[in-house]
Amino acid sequence: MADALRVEGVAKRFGALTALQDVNLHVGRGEVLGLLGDNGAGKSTLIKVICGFHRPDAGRILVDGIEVVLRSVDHARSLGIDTVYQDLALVNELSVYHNMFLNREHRIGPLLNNRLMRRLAEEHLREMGVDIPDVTVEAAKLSGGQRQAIAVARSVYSAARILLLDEPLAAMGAKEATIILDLVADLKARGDVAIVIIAHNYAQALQVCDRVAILQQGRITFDRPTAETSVAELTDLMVADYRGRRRAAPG
Amino acid sequence: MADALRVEGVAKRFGALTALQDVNLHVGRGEVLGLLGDNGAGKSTLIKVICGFHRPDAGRILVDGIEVVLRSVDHARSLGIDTVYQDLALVNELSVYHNMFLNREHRIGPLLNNRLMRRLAEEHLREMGVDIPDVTVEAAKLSGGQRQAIAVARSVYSAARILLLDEPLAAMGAKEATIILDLVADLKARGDVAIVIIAHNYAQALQVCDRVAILQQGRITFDRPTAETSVAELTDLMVADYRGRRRAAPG
Amino acid sequence: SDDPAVAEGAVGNFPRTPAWKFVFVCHVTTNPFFTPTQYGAEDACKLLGVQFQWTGSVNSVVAEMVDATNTAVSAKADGLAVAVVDKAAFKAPVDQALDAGIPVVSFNADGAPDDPGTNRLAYIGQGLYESGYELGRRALTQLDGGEVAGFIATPGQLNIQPRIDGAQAAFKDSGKPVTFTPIATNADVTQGLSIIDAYVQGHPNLAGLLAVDAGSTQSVGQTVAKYKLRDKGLKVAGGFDLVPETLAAVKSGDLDYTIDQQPYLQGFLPVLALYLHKLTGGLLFPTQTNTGLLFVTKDNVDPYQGTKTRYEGSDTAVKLVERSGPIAHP
Amino acid sequence: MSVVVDKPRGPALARRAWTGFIRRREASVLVVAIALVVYFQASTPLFLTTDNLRNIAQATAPTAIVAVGIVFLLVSGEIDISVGMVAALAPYLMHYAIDFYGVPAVPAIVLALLIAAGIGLVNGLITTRLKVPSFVTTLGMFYLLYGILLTTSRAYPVAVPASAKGDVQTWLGAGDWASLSWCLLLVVFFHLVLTRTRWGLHTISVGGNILGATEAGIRVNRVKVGNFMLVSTLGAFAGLMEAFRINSIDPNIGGGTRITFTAIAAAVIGGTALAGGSGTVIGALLGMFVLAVLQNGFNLVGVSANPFFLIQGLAILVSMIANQYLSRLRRAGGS
Amino acid sequence: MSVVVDKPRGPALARRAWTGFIRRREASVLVVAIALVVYFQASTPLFLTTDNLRNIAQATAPTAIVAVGIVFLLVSGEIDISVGMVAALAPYLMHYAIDFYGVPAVPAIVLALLIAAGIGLVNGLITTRLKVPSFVTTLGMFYLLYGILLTTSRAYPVAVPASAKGDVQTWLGAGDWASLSWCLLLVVFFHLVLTRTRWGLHTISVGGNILGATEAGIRVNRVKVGNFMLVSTLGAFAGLMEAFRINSIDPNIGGGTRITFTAIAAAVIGGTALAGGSGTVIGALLGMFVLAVLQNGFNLVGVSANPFFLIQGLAILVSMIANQYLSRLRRAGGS
Ligand SMILES: Nc1ncnc2c1ncn2[C@@H]1O[C@H](COP(=O)(O)OP(=O)(O)OP(=O)(O)O)[C@@H](O)[C@H]1O
Ligand SMILES: Nc1ncnc2c1ncn2[C@@H]1O[C@H](COP(=O)(O)OP(=O)(O)OP(=O)(O)O)[C@@H](O)[C@H]1O
Ligand SMILES: [Mg+2]
Ligand SMILES: [Mg+2]
Repeated sequence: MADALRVEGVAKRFGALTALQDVNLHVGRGEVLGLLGDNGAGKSTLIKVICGFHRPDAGRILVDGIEVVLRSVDHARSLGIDTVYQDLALVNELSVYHNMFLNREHRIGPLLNNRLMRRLAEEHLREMGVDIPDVTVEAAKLSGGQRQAIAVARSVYSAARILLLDEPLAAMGAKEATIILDLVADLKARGDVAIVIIAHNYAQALQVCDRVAILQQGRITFDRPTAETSVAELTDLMVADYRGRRRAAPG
Repeated sequence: MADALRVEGVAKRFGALTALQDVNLHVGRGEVLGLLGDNGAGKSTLIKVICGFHRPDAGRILVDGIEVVLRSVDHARSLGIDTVYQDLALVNELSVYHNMFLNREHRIGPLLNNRLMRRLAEEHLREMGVDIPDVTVEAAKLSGGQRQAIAVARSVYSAARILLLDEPLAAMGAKEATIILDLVADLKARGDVAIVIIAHNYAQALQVCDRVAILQQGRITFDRPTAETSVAELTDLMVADYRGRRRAAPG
Repeated sequence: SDDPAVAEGAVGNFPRTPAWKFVFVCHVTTNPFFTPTQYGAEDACKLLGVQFQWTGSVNSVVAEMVDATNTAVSAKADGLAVAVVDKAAFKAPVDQALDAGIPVVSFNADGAPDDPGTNRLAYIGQGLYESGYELGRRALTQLDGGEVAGFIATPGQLNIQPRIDGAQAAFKDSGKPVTFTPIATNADVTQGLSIIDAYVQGHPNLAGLLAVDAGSTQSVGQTVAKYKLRDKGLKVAGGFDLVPETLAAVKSGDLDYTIDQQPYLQGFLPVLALYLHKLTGGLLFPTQTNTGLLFVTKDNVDPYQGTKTRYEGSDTAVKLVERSGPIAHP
Repeated sequence: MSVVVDKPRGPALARRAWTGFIRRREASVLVVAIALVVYFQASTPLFLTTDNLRNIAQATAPTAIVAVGIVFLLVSGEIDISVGMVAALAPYLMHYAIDFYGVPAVPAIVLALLIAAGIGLVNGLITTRLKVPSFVTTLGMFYLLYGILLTTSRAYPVAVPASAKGDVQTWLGAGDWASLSWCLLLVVFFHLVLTRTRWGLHTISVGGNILGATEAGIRVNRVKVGNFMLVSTLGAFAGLMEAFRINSIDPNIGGGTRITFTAIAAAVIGGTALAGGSGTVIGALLGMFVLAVLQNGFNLVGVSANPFFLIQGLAILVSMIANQYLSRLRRAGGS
Repeated sequence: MSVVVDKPRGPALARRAWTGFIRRREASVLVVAIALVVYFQASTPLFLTTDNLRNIAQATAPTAIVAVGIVFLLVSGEIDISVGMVAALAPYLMHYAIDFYGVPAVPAIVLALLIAAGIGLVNGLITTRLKVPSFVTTLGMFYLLYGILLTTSRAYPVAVPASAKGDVQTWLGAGDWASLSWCLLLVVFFHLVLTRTRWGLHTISVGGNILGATEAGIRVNRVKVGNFMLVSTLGAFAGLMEAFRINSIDPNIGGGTRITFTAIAAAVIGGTALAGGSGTVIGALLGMFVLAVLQNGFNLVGVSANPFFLIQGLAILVSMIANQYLSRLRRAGGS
């Protein structure tokens, strides 16, 4: 069976800056791929290419073995691709529950089913161990972790078949992070979802990933099953790169 | 000698919601206090009270033993209090180097000394191991970690005597996080700066903190020297609270 | 309006001339009042084989008019007709035009009542202030005292402010116990109607309702009809211009009169004057021309209402307007 | 974190109704509006007569209808300054269709509305596809439509076509309470659209965080274009209603930018942010009501032209300062 | 991440100058402006005569000066629609001071500017302290000033006071190139203020991210109030210059909201965002130049009023679409 998601030779430039170059990647159904890399390595850019936000300058994307040209995020979503963005994509002016179901609203006829969404939002937050007493409050008033929880819930509780999580744990407390990782593990266990997760906390990443890839300066430099690597090796790899550059650079 | 910063009986309400209640805290010069807590516990609110952004509803703040009523962030800064906010406080429309020196601009006469700021920005970023090739680029175009690096550099390289860091490592890569922790350690070694740091990664926190306090539901529930606690104990504490609430709650 | 008709040959009994271009600088270029004025200019131009341009300001911004005048001088226009709504502001531009050999007449407005201000060769039109004065004088034939309201769309705007000042002066000069109150309506006719409506309700003892612009005049007529003010002691109602609703109100007796300033002539005659000046090498000097003022009342409204005509602005078609019977005279 | 929500004490129902009211964003403008009504009624007993209320209704309704569209457009982060010209053009379009092309009245009206929607479409496409800022797009469109209006109408008013007289005219504006009825109908409908449908939610999202909305897969351009079309269509409808009410098709309907400007003011007074992301339709209606009452009230009292503006300016400042004060009270009291 | 910056090939200096130019945000408007000049000069050889250039300069300068202030205010996230009324009031204030109170000319002018600054201060304080949206504040102020102007002046033009004639009048507007010189001086000065001083940086910050700016310790209210004062003062200065130029103190200088509106349009065309956070002073000058050239050029060619608007509307749309197209090219080419 073809991989759920396959990325071949993708490149992306921003003006004079090359953010991605010849990136190849694949994730199968029921598989979790960890994507690691320095700040500015191009991880988020890669995610945004896969989710239809950016158009790649070169390369192709295959979903279930079929090449797709993603015209928009909406188009990608219709193919089952869903994303937690690093910037969370929340609308400050909307309530917590409207944010959680943004562009995936429950409706009765033409009207929003606010009651249902409110109930579900409360349920989801409770499951994630995040305490937001009033889901009708505007997102602007939330704490950093509460905001991230909404963004994560939006995607994790969607029916996505390809889930892209860009640093979903960055602002989460230790407890909340553990719960979210458990949720990811649950999804993985279901066996029909392909997941890409970006994390800077290697311990957390290795805990849930099947494979780990490292993006450096816009290229994939490492791609191995979790079993064949360790936190120590990964840390070393990153630091080695750093030391090497430090030596080479004149400054 | 009086503590550099002392918070006594501080309370803060947002409408019907009580974010902080009778919070007491102190940090000495050359000391690093780790502030931990669940999402929404009130950590950022406390920071914003200390830095003059929010007015407390009750309680007092003492700097070097003298009570101060902070009228504005500007006022707090004039007392040597500087902050890295969780939301970073960057202006997307400004260049990297203007952001890094926002409200602390270098000038020649009435004109900005852009050349100097550019050079210093490049130096600071290099020291932090963060790669932003062009510091004249707008902040809007940066990656999440690059943005955080600017916000951290803005405060860490200031002459602050009381430094408040609200999750300064959340978006940083493993390498960059290590470097920043080293920078904090350097500041601490200088002996004249009092530092409060919020972190969800307990290992990182313990690595640099002298003392650890836990904020739960708006109250300080734990305040102990680092030597008398451990990652395991802290993790347990948080999870115990979680389990306890889970049992009590009807849902 | 700017017909590219070029004088291919001579017209009438005139020699062949270049396709002279005359520029009208108006203070409210898009105001319906000046629609027949533009027809008048157009017709004169067709007649004489010349061209005209209609420009100026939409909202009587003097600086814009001065800019337009200067631009016309730069463009080497062959003649200028300027609505001199500000006696001081146009002095220099007019002098410049004259220095450049461009004849200038004023139309529709000519400085202040006591002082034309500019050195234009002649004035062709009927003063705004004077017409306002007439508006008041006519009202005084129907009342001897009481409250009179005068509605003005945009106070301070120079196309109508002098009219209301003139009306006010007429009441003052009469010495009769009339209290005249100017009331601002709105450039938006629909708002004007609501404003007049409110004012009338708040002032049940009004003896007279006057208006100095087309929109306010039509709204006065409608308000009089709506509240049947004729039965409630209103002695006089009148205003300016000949838009359809206003004529209907005159016909039904809701308005006693409306003033026709014969705007067609204010376009036709300046072209003629400028043409003759050019044609004769300056021998025929434009002469001061009062284009007159006509009260349209219930007695003479029919032809205005019944005929759609270019000469009043209500039609574009070029056609003969028939009339018969004696011409009314005192 | 600890949550101490105030529990309702005393008679629960009244109290809950009160909190429900006080929590609504429109509450403060409503209080200001009521205060003004009380003030003017105290000044002159004529204020609350049927005649005068009808007058206020007629002054409020058309601009409020435009304001409904403006709210959507402002909330979505754009602006349209051409809508006043659409209001002026629409009655002429109807007139041309009826009198020059023999179209019956109702189809002619529908045609005018459709053309207006088309104008909105063009505004929207130029703004979203070609990235011209909407202020500039609609400024250009304003002049373009003005030129079309002037050249085709020769800037002269015409009578309402005979076939549109009678029922059509009465129902669409000339009837005493026709414009108010339409206005209330549209306000209620679009209040629901803004607060209770996907379209409204997406409009808010697009204006609040366009990047985030795009990331969430919302078709931001489609939302914006739709709102441009909405405001143009409502503008045309308001213009038609006004022509029917004043019984004349006049190039000065809308007063150029007057209606747009007033509609924006009404929207902003009602709580819509010029920068986008938040707004309320009912607030805009109340805002327009406040402006109309100020105009009407001082006219009723009989303030003359020159001091009128002085008093109106002061009244606007005072009542808006009161409005902000009230809404700060509300926020402090509410959640 | 990998950085592949294009290296300049060929003659380095010319190339660097080109890239330097192309990177400027004002480049695209400048290209549009030049294209218009070329077009009109091709249409009529009179376009580039000294006389006509002076006309264009005089039509551009006062509004461009207002636009400078508007840029600052828009960038800081606020708007002022009363500035046109300040422009109309300022010459009267001078006139009152000279003719009624015997103040000499220069102090009278300074006094008028100070009062204007005071008006800006009031606008700013009401907006920042009392939290009334600036659109509403300045709408109220607009009417208030209009009322003051009408009641004190009786809505009638007056002559420039004798003591202000002569040198003062020549230097402050009546001289052929006086207004342009002032305009260029102010544009250069305020360009530096916006791009090279703390004030400019803080203005951008306040408009771009007011929460962030507050967190960074910027006194956001002070910045906003300052910019309100700036725009009012510049408005008064523009009004005085216009009065001197047309040699008459006229209640309609500024045309009510016209000058404000045009200044906003110029600013937006020049690249200022209505929503705040970014803008350029030089762009606003170029934007105003484009608008003035369109007005002047079609006038010179001899287009009459009614079709004028049609053509002007089309020209604005076409040139602004070209402008956006060019600036997208620029961005794709630049960094
Ligand atoms: N819209 C854009 N325009 C210009 N440059 C961009 C844009 N988006 C990203 N970049 C640049 O591309 C590079 C890759 O950014 P990206 O956000 O993919 O990094 P990342 O790996 O996600 O980093 P982080 O861990 O800090 O989130 C960075 O140098 C960034 O500055
Ligand atoms: N401006 C505000 N208005 C209303 N409520 C607020 C506001 N700011 C914070 N809160 C609420 O106060 C509580 C504490 O928020 P705070 O940001 O201090 O949490 P935190 O401990 O920093 O959490 P996190 O780890 O998620 O950043 C939260 O419930 C939050 O929703
Ligand atoms: Mg990233
Ligand atoms: Mg926080």
